[in-house]
Amino acid sequence: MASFDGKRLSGIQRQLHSHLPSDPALRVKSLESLLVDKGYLDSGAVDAWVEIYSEQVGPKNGAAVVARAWCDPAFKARLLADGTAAVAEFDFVGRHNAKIVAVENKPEVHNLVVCTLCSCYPLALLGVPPTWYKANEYRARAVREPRAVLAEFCVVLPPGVKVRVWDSTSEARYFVLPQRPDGTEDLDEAALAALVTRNAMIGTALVQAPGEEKEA
Amino acid sequence: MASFDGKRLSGIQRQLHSHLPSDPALRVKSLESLLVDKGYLDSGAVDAWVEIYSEQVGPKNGAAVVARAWCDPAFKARLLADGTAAVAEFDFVGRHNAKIVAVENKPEVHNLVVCTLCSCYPLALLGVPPTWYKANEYRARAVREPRAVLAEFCVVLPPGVKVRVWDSTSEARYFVLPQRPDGTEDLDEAALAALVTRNAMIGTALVQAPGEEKEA
Amino acid sequence: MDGMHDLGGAEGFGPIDRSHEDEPFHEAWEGRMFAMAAAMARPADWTIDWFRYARECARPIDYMTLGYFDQWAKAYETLWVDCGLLTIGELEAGKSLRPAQPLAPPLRAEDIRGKAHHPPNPLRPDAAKPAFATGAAVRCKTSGHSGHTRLPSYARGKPGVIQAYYGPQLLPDAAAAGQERAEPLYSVLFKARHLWPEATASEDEVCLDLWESYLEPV
Amino acid sequence: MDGMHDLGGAEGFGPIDRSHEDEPFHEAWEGRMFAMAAAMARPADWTIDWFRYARECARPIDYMTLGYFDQWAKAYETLWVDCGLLTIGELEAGKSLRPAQPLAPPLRAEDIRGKAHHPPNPLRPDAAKPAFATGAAVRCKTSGHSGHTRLPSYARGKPGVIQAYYGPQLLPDAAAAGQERAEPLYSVLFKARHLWPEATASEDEVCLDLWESYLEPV
Repeated sequence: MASFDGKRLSGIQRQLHSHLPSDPALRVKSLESLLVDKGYLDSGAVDAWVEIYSEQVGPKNGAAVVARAWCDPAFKARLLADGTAAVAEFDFVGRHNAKIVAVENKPEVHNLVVCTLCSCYPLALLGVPPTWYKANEYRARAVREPRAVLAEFCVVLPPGVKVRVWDSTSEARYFVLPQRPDGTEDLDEAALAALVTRNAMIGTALVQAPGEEKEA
Repeated sequence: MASFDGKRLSGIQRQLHSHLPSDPALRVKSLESLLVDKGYLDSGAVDAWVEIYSEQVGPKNGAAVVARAWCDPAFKARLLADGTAAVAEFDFVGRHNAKIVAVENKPEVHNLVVCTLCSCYPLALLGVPPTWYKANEYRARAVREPRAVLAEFCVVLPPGVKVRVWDSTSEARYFVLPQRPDGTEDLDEAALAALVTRNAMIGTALVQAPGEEKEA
Repeated sequence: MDGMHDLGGAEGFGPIDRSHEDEPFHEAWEGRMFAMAAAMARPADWTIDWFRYARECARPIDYMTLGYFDQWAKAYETLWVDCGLLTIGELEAGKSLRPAQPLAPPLRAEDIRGKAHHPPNPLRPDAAKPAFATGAAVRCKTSGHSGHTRLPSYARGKPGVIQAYYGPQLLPDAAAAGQERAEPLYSVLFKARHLWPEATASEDEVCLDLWESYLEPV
Repeated sequence: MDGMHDLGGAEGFGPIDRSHEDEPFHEAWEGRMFAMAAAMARPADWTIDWFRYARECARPIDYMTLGYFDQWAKAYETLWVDCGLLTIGELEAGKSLRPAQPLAPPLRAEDIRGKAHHPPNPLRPDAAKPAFATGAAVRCKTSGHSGHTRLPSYARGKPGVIQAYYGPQLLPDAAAAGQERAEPLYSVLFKARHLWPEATASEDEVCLDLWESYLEPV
């Protein structure tokens, strides 16, 4: 039974600090051995998770959703009305979230996603978050000075564009539906998906047409 | 001219971090050499400050004030009415504070001093603060769970005694006038001063009569 | 909990380090830790909010200095020691020194490959009716509490507007305390100028998902 | 500034380490740094509040991990680089590489031994009249600002009572911004139960010194 007692947790954290090695590689190895030895964990399952999150699940999932929304107005309408159901039309493996919300960039509004309290992120659509998304710097600054953050990602918005920051405080997971760039009228869904970067779906990049200068 | 620009200060701090050695002993030595070389500092003056704060200025100053207040009701009245003027009756060397406030422990109230925002402390009365006074743990906890902090210092207050915490947010410097212990009626001012510890004047100890169990 | 984790709006942080932009894991142990968290058997009373609370209860210095998956490792070690699945002695030894607790069998590779996994669903559609209508003006409560909560300090006492109703969801404050209680959940829109003293001329906005008990009518 | 330094009431901190209880300085360089801060010549626009602000502008990770006098060293290096007394290159070299700025001569040993020193006096007895009487009920402003301030976050929005009037003192917010402005300063008493959500049954109290512009009548 869990204690549900924060002071007890803090006390255990301090005990662990004085008893266990500080090298996380050593500690994680020891933890895995112990969990397997206890019968709480199957190492083959760990291999499988690492494999699918290294190879199968990643930003290409989200890019496929974005490209379809650009090509198929009915799908886009479903996506904006109920992101969870629309994403379920794809057969993504890995961990799904209970609620997915797509937020649409428009000429007058640019969306940016953050989790100030921890690291909530649409795993099934974008894979494992980049280190910077989980870093204290991004978490502290994105809600307070989003334009300074965007400038570091070389995103400078035209005057009159409002920034709307989504702080992921519940189990809803936000991702940005970027604006389709001009000059992509002739591209098919697969070619469009290839333009959509992870950062564009977090909101720290715009989608560039082929041949346009890349984000820094 | 100072910039009075916090973002500029933060930027300089980051530059210093990438350019200077992390060992503070090395860095402080280099800073002293440079300040002397520039003519901004006299090393003999540094020696003199170290000497007086190691030998002359310390809790014995505060203890002398407390003992006098216990022995001389008129002085005690002056001390509580205007701590700055009353302390000026002593010839303390070192750095003086613009305003000194003595807060009196009574049977129904125990006082505790902290500086949550930095490390403000009555230097002329108590000398250099102990490391724990400047530590994040004390600063964070003293205002929120003073009784848990006091318990760590083995101070357990009788029921019905209220704790009053003084957070030193201005240039006023607080120190605690402890209760005179029972059984000290026969002691003179010097003998009483010998009982008064630094922690008793911060509020993390009570004054013990001779022969009583010492604080842990 | 008023802890180090509550970083939204904290000032003094510098440029964002993007030197490890693209690898999902920089070192093999990070991937192992990420995967262990998903694959290990868990006691029936485990919740995601209890895990988050364990991260928040880290030593403040660890929260500020350790790598992300290193913090996960510490949080899971802490949770499993807390409920008696493991002991600190066993963690030191890296092997079992006493009988295991009876748990449901852990996932196998074949349960994972090629499949979608759905963590416990926090949505409770019929659990409650919303007190606030879309468009309603609200204000966040001024105080948090010492347990786990998802009302960030930067929003406390601040006025916003209900922009969407998400239906009832389990309240993290209760879930992290071992209770199952659902409450109406809203998407609430705040003007940046109401959150940040320097943003007086800004048209920017911040949206938070907030449970009904975090809000008061204005 | 909403920075790491604003620690009052932060949760998750453990026992207080008293292993260095009694030495004023544990290592010689700490004493040198303490003394240098007192003895060095300073530009005319230096203030104690500008120094405090420099400490607050440390890298957050430094604020949480470095020793106290190490932080002083960094703050002073930063201040002297900011105003051009020194360069980073000179700090690296440990010697002067360009002409010094004209400052008043620094203190000598004979100025210090056996004497009392009085730092610049922040009291300005005739600068203003108090708006609040002793016993008046007040509430702290809800927001701080991005500069230096001495209104801790834990008191923002909270109700208290004026218990003493200290006369006008220089406002730290202004002093750290290069301005000299005095304001009435009060000792304000807060009930612990109004500050801390878990202290509902407490009779304990917290007193803060607060300037008039930090307060509103209730």
